[in-house]
This record gives sequence, structure tokens and C-alpha cells, in this order.
Amino acid sequence: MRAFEYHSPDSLEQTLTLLAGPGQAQPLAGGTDLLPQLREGRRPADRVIDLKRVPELNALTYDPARGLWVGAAVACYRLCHDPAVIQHYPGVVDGAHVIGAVQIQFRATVGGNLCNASPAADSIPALIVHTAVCHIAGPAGARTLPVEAFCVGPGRTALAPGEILVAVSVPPPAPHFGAHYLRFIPRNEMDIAVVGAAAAVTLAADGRSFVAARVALGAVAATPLLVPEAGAYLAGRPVTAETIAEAARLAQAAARPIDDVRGTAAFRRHLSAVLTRRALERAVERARA
Amino acid sequence: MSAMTHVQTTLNGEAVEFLCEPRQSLLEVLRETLGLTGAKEGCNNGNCGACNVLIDGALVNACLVLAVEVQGRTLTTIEGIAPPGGLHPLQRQFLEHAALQCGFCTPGFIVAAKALLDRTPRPSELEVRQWLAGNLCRCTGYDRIVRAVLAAAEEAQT
Amino acid sequence: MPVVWIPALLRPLTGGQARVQAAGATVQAVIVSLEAQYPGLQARLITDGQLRPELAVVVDGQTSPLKLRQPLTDASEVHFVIAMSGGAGP
Amino acid sequence: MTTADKPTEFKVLGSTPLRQDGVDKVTGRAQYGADIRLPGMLYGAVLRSPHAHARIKAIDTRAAEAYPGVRAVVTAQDLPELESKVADLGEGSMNLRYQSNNILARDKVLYFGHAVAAVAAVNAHAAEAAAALIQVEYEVLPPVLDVRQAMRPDAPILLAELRTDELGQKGEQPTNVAAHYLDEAGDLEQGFREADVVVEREFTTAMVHQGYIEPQNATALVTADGQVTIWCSTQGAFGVREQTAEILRLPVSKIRVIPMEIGGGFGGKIGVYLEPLAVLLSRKSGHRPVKLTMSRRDVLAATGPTSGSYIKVKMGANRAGQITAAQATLIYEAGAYPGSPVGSAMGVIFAPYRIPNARVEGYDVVVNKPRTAAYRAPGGTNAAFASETVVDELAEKLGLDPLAFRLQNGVQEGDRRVNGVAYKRIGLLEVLRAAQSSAHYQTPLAGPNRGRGVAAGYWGNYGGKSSASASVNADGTVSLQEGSVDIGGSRTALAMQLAETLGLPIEAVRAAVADTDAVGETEGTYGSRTTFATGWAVYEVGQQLKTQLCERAARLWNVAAEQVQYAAGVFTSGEQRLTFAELAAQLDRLGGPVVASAAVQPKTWGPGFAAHIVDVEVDPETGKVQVLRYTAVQDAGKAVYPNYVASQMQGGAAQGIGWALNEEYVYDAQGRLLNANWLDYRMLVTLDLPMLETVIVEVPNPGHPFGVRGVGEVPIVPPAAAVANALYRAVGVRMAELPMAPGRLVAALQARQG
Repeated sequence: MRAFEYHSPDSLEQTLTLLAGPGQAQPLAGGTDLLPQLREGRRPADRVIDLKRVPELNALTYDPARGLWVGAAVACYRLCHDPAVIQHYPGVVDGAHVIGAVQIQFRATVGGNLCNASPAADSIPALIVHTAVCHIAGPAGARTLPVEAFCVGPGRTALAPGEILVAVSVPPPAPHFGAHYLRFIPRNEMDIAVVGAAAAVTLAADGRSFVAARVALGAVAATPLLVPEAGAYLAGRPVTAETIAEAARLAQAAARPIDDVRGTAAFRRHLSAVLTRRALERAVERARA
Repeated sequence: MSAMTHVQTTLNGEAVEFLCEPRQSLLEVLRETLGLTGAKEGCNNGNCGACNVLIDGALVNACLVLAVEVQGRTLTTIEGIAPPGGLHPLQRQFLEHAALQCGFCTPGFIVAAKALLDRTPRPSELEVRQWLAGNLCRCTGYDRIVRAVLAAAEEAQT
Repeated sequence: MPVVWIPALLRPLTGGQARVQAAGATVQAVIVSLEAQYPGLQARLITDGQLRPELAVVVDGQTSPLKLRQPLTDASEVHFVIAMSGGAGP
Repeated sequence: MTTADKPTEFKVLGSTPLRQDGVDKVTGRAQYGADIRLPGMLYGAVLRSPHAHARIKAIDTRAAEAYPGVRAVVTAQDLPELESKVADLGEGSMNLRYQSNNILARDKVLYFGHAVAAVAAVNAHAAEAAAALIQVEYEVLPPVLDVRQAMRPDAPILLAELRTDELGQKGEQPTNVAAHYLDEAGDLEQGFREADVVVEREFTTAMVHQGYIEPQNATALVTADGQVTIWCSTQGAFGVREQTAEILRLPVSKIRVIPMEIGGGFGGKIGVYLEPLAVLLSRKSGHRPVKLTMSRRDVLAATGPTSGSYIKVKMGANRAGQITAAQATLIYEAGAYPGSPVGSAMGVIFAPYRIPNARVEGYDVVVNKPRTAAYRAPGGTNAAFASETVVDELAEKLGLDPLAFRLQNGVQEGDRRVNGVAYKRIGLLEVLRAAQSSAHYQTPLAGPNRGRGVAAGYWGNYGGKSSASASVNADGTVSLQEGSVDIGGSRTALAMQLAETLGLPIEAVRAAVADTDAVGETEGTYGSRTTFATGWAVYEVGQQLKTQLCERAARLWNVAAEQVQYAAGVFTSGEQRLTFAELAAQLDRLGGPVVASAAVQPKTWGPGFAAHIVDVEVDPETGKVQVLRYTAVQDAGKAVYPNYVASQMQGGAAQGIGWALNEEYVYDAQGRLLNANWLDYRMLVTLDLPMLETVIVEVPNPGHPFGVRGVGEVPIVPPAAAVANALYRAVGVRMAELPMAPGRLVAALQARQG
């Protein structure tokens, strides 16, 4: 591994200053992706900036009016064991708690999962269907971006040089809202998603029709993929096996998978429909509960 | 060699100081600098759990932590699990249940299982399997390991 | 006389016979008398004075670590089999 | 536990003492190879080929040599050039020139990850950085990655001098087919004419790795007088000594190998990779100790996986349920150099059955993948996957219970194998009956997409050379030094056999694994031989100790040695009585220390048979398979240390299930390994398995003082076939490819639906 400097700033301001310095700087949250990448020379670093002492990046709050705020350096274990998160955002937990086994959970962060920008990232489809927002700070000030716009390619994000992801916010769930994320892996743990699917639905008060819906897929395109046509199709339609199957078909049609070591494109297309259907079914169950 | 950083930590109950390069992992420093070789390198990639240690009670792969990150933290390694003059119930039950063959993954399993029992004193078989899913064992098929952890939980209750 | 089972690949040399009798008090001696009956067999079983490394000698159902030097009786049954990794067959 | 023959009464054998190395291993104190740290130690790094097949045109090491902290750089030019010579290296023989070329490529690299150069430096980071500075000029050649492609006449040739060997007859043409083997019995055509049902299928299996958790490592010190000491992770210290001596052209007497605790091997730690490099680097760096360790990536890319294979099986049976004929063609990947386990696979493929007419053909084929090494019952899993699937289908077509069909055709003492060799006393029928009456088989399986499969398996086991020595301590205990590396509790199993022989409690015997200067030659821990052969050496040591101690007691009592009896830890002569400990305390006054040593090379090992039962549930939409219940039944001969016998059965089953469902090497078209890590090389995790039930059957091996057969290998033979048969019962498709990964299962289900 190439040598680098290590910094552990305790304010966002200092962090931005360090990021803006010469050469390559890499923010370190959980490090579960970064360290292997540094070790294998896949990411250059002159400075590693540890984010774990920056208050803004480590905040985890829930407010019924404003929703959930997840600092970018909050570990998945903390997020997934937070009572408010468990109660109000089980769909977010679905995505975050399958990132690695428990050792990884204690270190890995949702912010890191976003910034690593893997097409197969587990937390991102769930955040997309929750209409989560990325909060970004940088030399030019703060800005926000919908989660679905944050990843722009495998390993590439919309962050400009010197910018950092501060947090992800998730709006408070509407009444009769339910969401679910699931993925397919050949084992039962310690795998990268062959395909992941997230669905969020808002049902009419009687639970029989969709008011709104969002569907997102992982590992079937260069970035986690929002499938607007699936959600648009469901809005206003009854909750039936047929409408769910049609939404699943639309998601499958939107998938643009490739063959790789983890699965063939054909298998991924097949799974896109199966998992979308299952994600919708479970999201409906949750919305009705 | 780049500049060395001075790190102070509490390791297995004792104050410890060491010098390290920023690029050195906690695993490398434990094994090469501090001479604690109980944590093993199986993959150096966070996929096998052989290097498990506890940082402030949280279970982590020491290969995925920079040594400089543990400044001011409290570390527990396999060498610090047993009470003075004895064995931890997990260690005893691993022996009783023949829960090891080659023994290379064993420290990682015991450290992980301790982290589980510290939080969930009476886990179900499924909870044990979920908690240990980041630890690879190639010798046993896991049966005896899971039984040993359940037995240790039982022992701690009685 | 010991009975020798001829490996399938060498049966063209024995006119297709799978089992032949050959005199000899050791495996080595039996191979020498086989050679007299079926010229060419010896070179297929022995290389550089040793049994070919891919072969094991099985006498009366037991693989012999003595190989060519394994003593035989008149009632012995001798096989030349492909050596199995981690030891030969029974 | 089922005991078939008249049971022998044992006091220690069959009990479950705590293992003697256990406390060190649960407290992190046990010293494995990579744990060693010596004064002045340097750290090594190995440069590996990014190409699967290329000619090395030039290597420039100057930049690496100039890098700060570097003390030595070596390439193949530092290795002696060896003649082709075949050496017997444990599980499989090996051409030494190929072995040398595998350690450092000389003129060609033959697989992705092939070692090309090595560096020693003051720390691992410097060594790694320097290795990256070595410039290698390659002429990239087209790779050959599939055995059937490699057998085509127009295939690129890996080894220019290779000619097909057919039992001593060499082919004329350059080829990738290193050897062709054949076994025949009876009249095959007649056998198939007698069959009422014939099943013929083709199977392919992927290359898989042993997957031991501890990566290879070696530390070497060459002192100024040329004495070499090696600390390493190996299944056999004497094998390391012999290979290192041959490769470096050193006398074995110059080399001492100290086997450290070993973190798994499964056959993959018999051949050497790093040891000769560490020696070369130590010598070249001015006699500093040098430690080399592999990364997981190196382990997967460049150490012994086992062969992928193509297997075709045809079997016939008559309406009465008798198998009348069987035919198989097995083509095994050798990897870069000849030496696949196809010969063993031929021995496994129809071993459990009485087959009057049979033909089994095997091919050993080189391809641009790592040189294969032994993996637990080498070749057996692939072979049994093929034959046991076909046997299952025959039983189904005949409307017979799969275990009953196997019992009807199962071999017993006197039956002949395809190669003509007759079985001695074996336990297959007892194993099959125990499987039939097991709680698992007696419990019906209900539910959609669920199925139960069974399969049988054989492994020949092995004997080999073993040595041990022991001394009696004044406190009445015995210290045992033995030459077998302990991978899974064997030193305790050996101590138990000495305690049994001496009539002492296990606490009175303490065993230690000795290095090559401290004990007689002992083959490695492989071939399921340690408890059998080293156990026999230990038994002989015990007999000698008893004789010597009786003489000492006779001296004390002033009687003839023959007048002293020894039983259950007590010496007696007439009214005189003395415990073992009482006599041990007086040895100084009776002639001094009592020590004994023994070396054996037994030939009466007994084969092992197993039958496995598995219940699975399939998600037909995703192809995911969950194992619901698993039972392994096996004949252990005498189960010396039953907890660890059962653990071997469980471990073998788990490896086999992983092989069945997920594990495979994935290469791209250029021959680059795409999954050289444990995220994408998927070994089973805790959540993938249920508890693993075991039934130990004991049909004592008449060829061992305690009836031991050896147990380590046969449990990996049946699992893949058992899972395949269960999948068929669950969802109605016969899988013909390993692994039976979800994508393949979904494709098979879709193909069936049309």
C-alpha cells in the first residue's frame, strides 16, 4: 500500500480545508471499501481524512415533521439499531443491514455506501424509493441532490472536487406508506447483490389501491436505477397480482444488466422481475400494517 | 517510510502506546509491532473474520481498521478474553464441543461470539448463525461452533 | 505360479488376455518372466529400474510399499494399478 | 454408533478427552507459520504474472534492487535448472522440473498468478513496492482454459516437450494430453445388452479451491555454514525438506523443517510454493531470515485448486435391479503442469458397486490454470457427482428406493473393482443399512419444492511411512514425539492410542509434533493416514515401552522379565505389584531413562465408505437452494476420537455442499481469474447450513492393531451427488454441472418448461 498522511479533523470546516489541499484526499468513514481499495491501488490517496470526529457527519436524528437525518459517517449498526429508524423506516433498514456481516456493520456507513457508488450498493435503492436527499458541502457552499442523482457511474459520484457528502435525509413517511428492499445473493450472507430491488408504496386509506409508488433496482445498470415508469404505472391502480406483475415487467424492461462474475445478464433480467414483485408485495404488506 | 504516528490506546485492559505509519492496519500493528498474533490474517479484506477484535466493544475486522484510528479507544483481542488464571466460558465450550479443527479461525469466532453474548446473553441458533456469518471456518461445517456458543450462553446463565 | 492381472492398456501385448500366469518369487522376477512370454511388457511397467511412478503394485489385495521387491507365493495375485493420490486403492 | 463386528473393549479409544493443543488454540497463543518473528527478519513479496500464457522475453530487476530497504531479488535464474525427474510427493507424484518452474517461471508463464520473481526487504510494504518495479517483457500467447478445447489438434500447446503417456508408451505429437489411462473388466457390450434400463449423461465441474483459512507462508534462515532452517505451514515437514532439497539441489541433511501449527490444508499444503524462495532470498540477502506470506488473492490464483472436469457416464441395469454394465470417460484439468487426480477419480467412480462389465477411461490434460494440487479425496467428488447421479436415475427408472438399489449392488469382501483388485473386509453394506435406518431417512419430507437425495462414496485411504518416539517421565507420564502435522486433533488421537497401548489414562500421555531433526521420517498428514499409520507407529512405541518397563520391574524384583506381567497400568509378578507411576519414579535406580522409537510403513490400510442424505428446498424463481437437513454416515473402522471423527465428516460434507452449490473459479477469455477473493469465491457461511448429523459405523479394519481405517477424505465424496439428487426430487431437473448455482438452476428449470 502506498504511504499517505492521516488526518482526523473535528469540524466540517477543517474537513473541507483538508479536502481542498493539494494531491488526492480520500475521506474515511467506515473504511470497509476504502481500505481494500487503497491496499490494491485502486484508489489513490495522499491524505486520508477520518470523518468520525466531525459532529455533522455523525448525527443521527429523527423528527416526525422533518424526517430522518443520517450523518454520512454513521455506522450501519447504529442506524439499524436505532428505535426510531426501526419503527419508521424499516425499508431503509432492509438496505443498510445487509451491507456485510456484523463486523462490517459496525464500521460501514450509508454515506460510504453512496460515495463508493457501486452499482450493487444495497442501501441506495432503498433510499431512492424513500425519496431521500443527499446533503453536500463544499468550497462553493452547501447543496442538495436527490439520491438517485448522486451516483453517476461505477465508483463515480456527482461530488465535485473538494465536496463532501455530509448526510442523507429521508422525509417522514406518509400515512399508508410502506417500503421494502431485498436482494438476491447465492449465499445467505457475505455476498454482493446479484440484483437488488426496492419498492415504496403509498396506498389509499382502504389499502386497496396505489396512490403512489417508487421502484428502484440495484446491480442492473451502471448506477442504482430508479424505474419511474413502474411507479407511474401503479399510481391510481388497484393492488392486484396483475398490476404488481406489470410493474415488475416494467422494471425488468428498464434493467440494463451486464454479464459479470456475479451473474449473467439474462439471470439478472429474470431476477429483476422476481425481486421487484416481491419487494412490492412486502411494501404493500407494510403499508397496510 | 513515511512519518510515524504516536498512538495511545487501552489494549486488553492495559494502557499501550505504539508508533505506526498511517497506512498500517490495526491487524499489522497488533501482529508485527505489539506481538499479539492471536488475530490472524485470512484474507486481509474483511471477508473471513479471522482478525476480529473489539474496539470499544464493537466487533470489527482489524484488517479494515487503520492503526491510527484507535487513538484513545479501548481494544480487546483474543489474548484479553480469558479471566486471569482461567478460560472464558466460550473458550471452555469450544474445547468441550470440539468446535475447532485447525484452530486458525478460532480466535476470530470466539471474539465475535463474545461480542454477541455481551449484547444478547441468550441467543437463538439463528441469532448465533447470523452474528457469525462474517466468520469463515473451512474445517468444521460450523455445527460444533454454533453448539459451543449456545452452550456458553447457557453456562453463563447458570 | 502367481497370477498377474494385465492392465487394460497392455493387453494388446498379451493377445488380449487379462490374466496370465508367470513364475517368480518377487514382483520383479515375475515381470522378467512375463517379458519372456510377452516381449515389450517389461518396458511398459519399469522405467529406470523402478516401477513406473504412475503405477502401484497390489498383491493379494494390498498395495505393496516394496513394489518390485515384494515377495510372492505361488498363490499370489498381482495387479498393476494406477496409483491413487493419497495412496493406492485397497 | 453402530458396531458391525464383535466389539473390542477399549478404555481410552472412543472417549472424548479435550485436545492437548486446545487451550493454546482458543486463547490465541498457538503459533502458526505467519506468527513467527525472528531477529533481523526480512519480509518478502512475490511478483506474479498478469497473463495466463506468455513467453518471458526479459526480466529487469534493477529498479527493484535499488529500492530503499531491498536486500535481495531472485528470479528463475537463481534456481538450479533441473532435469525431468519424477518424485513421489505425497498425494501424487511430481516432475521436479515442473515443480521448479511452478515456483518461479523460467521461460514461460502458464497461468494468471504464476510467480516470476521475489523480493526481500526490511518491511512488507517496501518488498511489495519493489516487486511492482520489476519489469517483465512478455510475449502474450493464446490461453487454453477448457480440457476439451485443450485436446483439439489445433489447440495452443503449453509444454513443447509434452507427449501423451499411455502406460509407458509415448505419443508422437506435441499435445496437452499428458496421460491416458484405461481400466476394463468383463464384456461391456454384452453387459449393456443384458440391461433393461440404460442411462447415459455428460457432466462438467468447475475448478475449486481447498479454501483453508490460513494462507501459505514460509520463513527461512540460511546460516553462513549453509545450514537451512524453514518454519512453515505444511501438511508434511519431511515433504517440504525433500522438495526443497531437490529443487535447490541441497542435501536433505542441510535442511531442518519446523512445522508450525497449520491453519488447514485439505491437500493444498503438500507441495511447496514459498519455501525454496525464502531459502534463496535468505542466502542472497546475507543470511537474514526471510518471511514470505501469501495474500488471499495469491492463494486463490496460484496455489493448488483441484481440477475442473468433463465426465461422461453410461450405466445399465436389468429389471431385477442388478447393474450389468458401466462405462465412464473422465477428462481432468491438470492445470499448468501434468498431474491431475484423474487416476484416483477412476478408482472412485464405480467403487461402491459390483459391476461385471465395465470400462473406465481417464485423461490428464494441461490447461492455463494453476497447477492442481490434492484436495480431500482428490478427484473423487467430481467422479461421484457423475456416477451417483446416474445410479440415482437408474434406481428411479427401475422404481427402486435409491438406498435399496445401492444395497442390492453394493460391494463387500471378495468383490472385485474395475481394475480387478478384490476388496478385503469393508463396511459399505453396514453404512447403507445405517443410512436406511437413520432418524433422517425414517422421517418423511413434506412440502413443495423440497426433495431428499442420497449418494454413496468411496475413498481408498493410505498407509505410508510414519515414525514416533516416546520417553517415560519420572512423574509417571509419557512424552510422545510424532512426525505427523496435526491439522484437526490428530496429536490427541495419537496420544490416545499410546495411552490405550500402555493402559494409562489419556492425561498421562502428552503428544508433540516433532520437526525433521527430532523424529524419524514421516509422510504428511494426507491420504487419511495419520490416525492409521502414525497411530500404528505409536502403538509399536507403546509395546516397546512396556517391554522395557517390564525388564526394569524384573530388575527391581529380581525375577526374570518374562515373569512380569503388565496390565491396566500395573506391573505384577506373583505378589509383587507396582503401578506405572511407581515404577517410573524409580527408573534412575533401575538403569536410567526409558525411551522407545518406532517407524512403520504399513500396507494394510482399509478403504472407507460413506452414504450421505440431504433434504433441500428450492426457490424455483431464484434458483436458490437451502439445505434443510443433512446426515453423513461413514465407516470409520475404529473411531479413536469420535468427536473429531464426526467433525471430519461434518467438515467434508460442508466443503462438498459448497462445491455443489456455489464454489467455482471464474476466468475471463484471456484467462484472468475474476474471483480471487472470498466475496466472489463463495464458501459456505454459518447461515448456509443446518446442523450436520453424523452416524459413525465401526467395521474394524483387520489390518490395524486397533481397527483404524482413516476418516478424513471420504466425507467429501458424496455431497455434490446427494445434493444433485435432492434437487431432482425437489424440482424435477437433473443438474449436470457443478456448481449447481442459482442461475444455472433457473436456466435448467426454464429449459424444461420450454
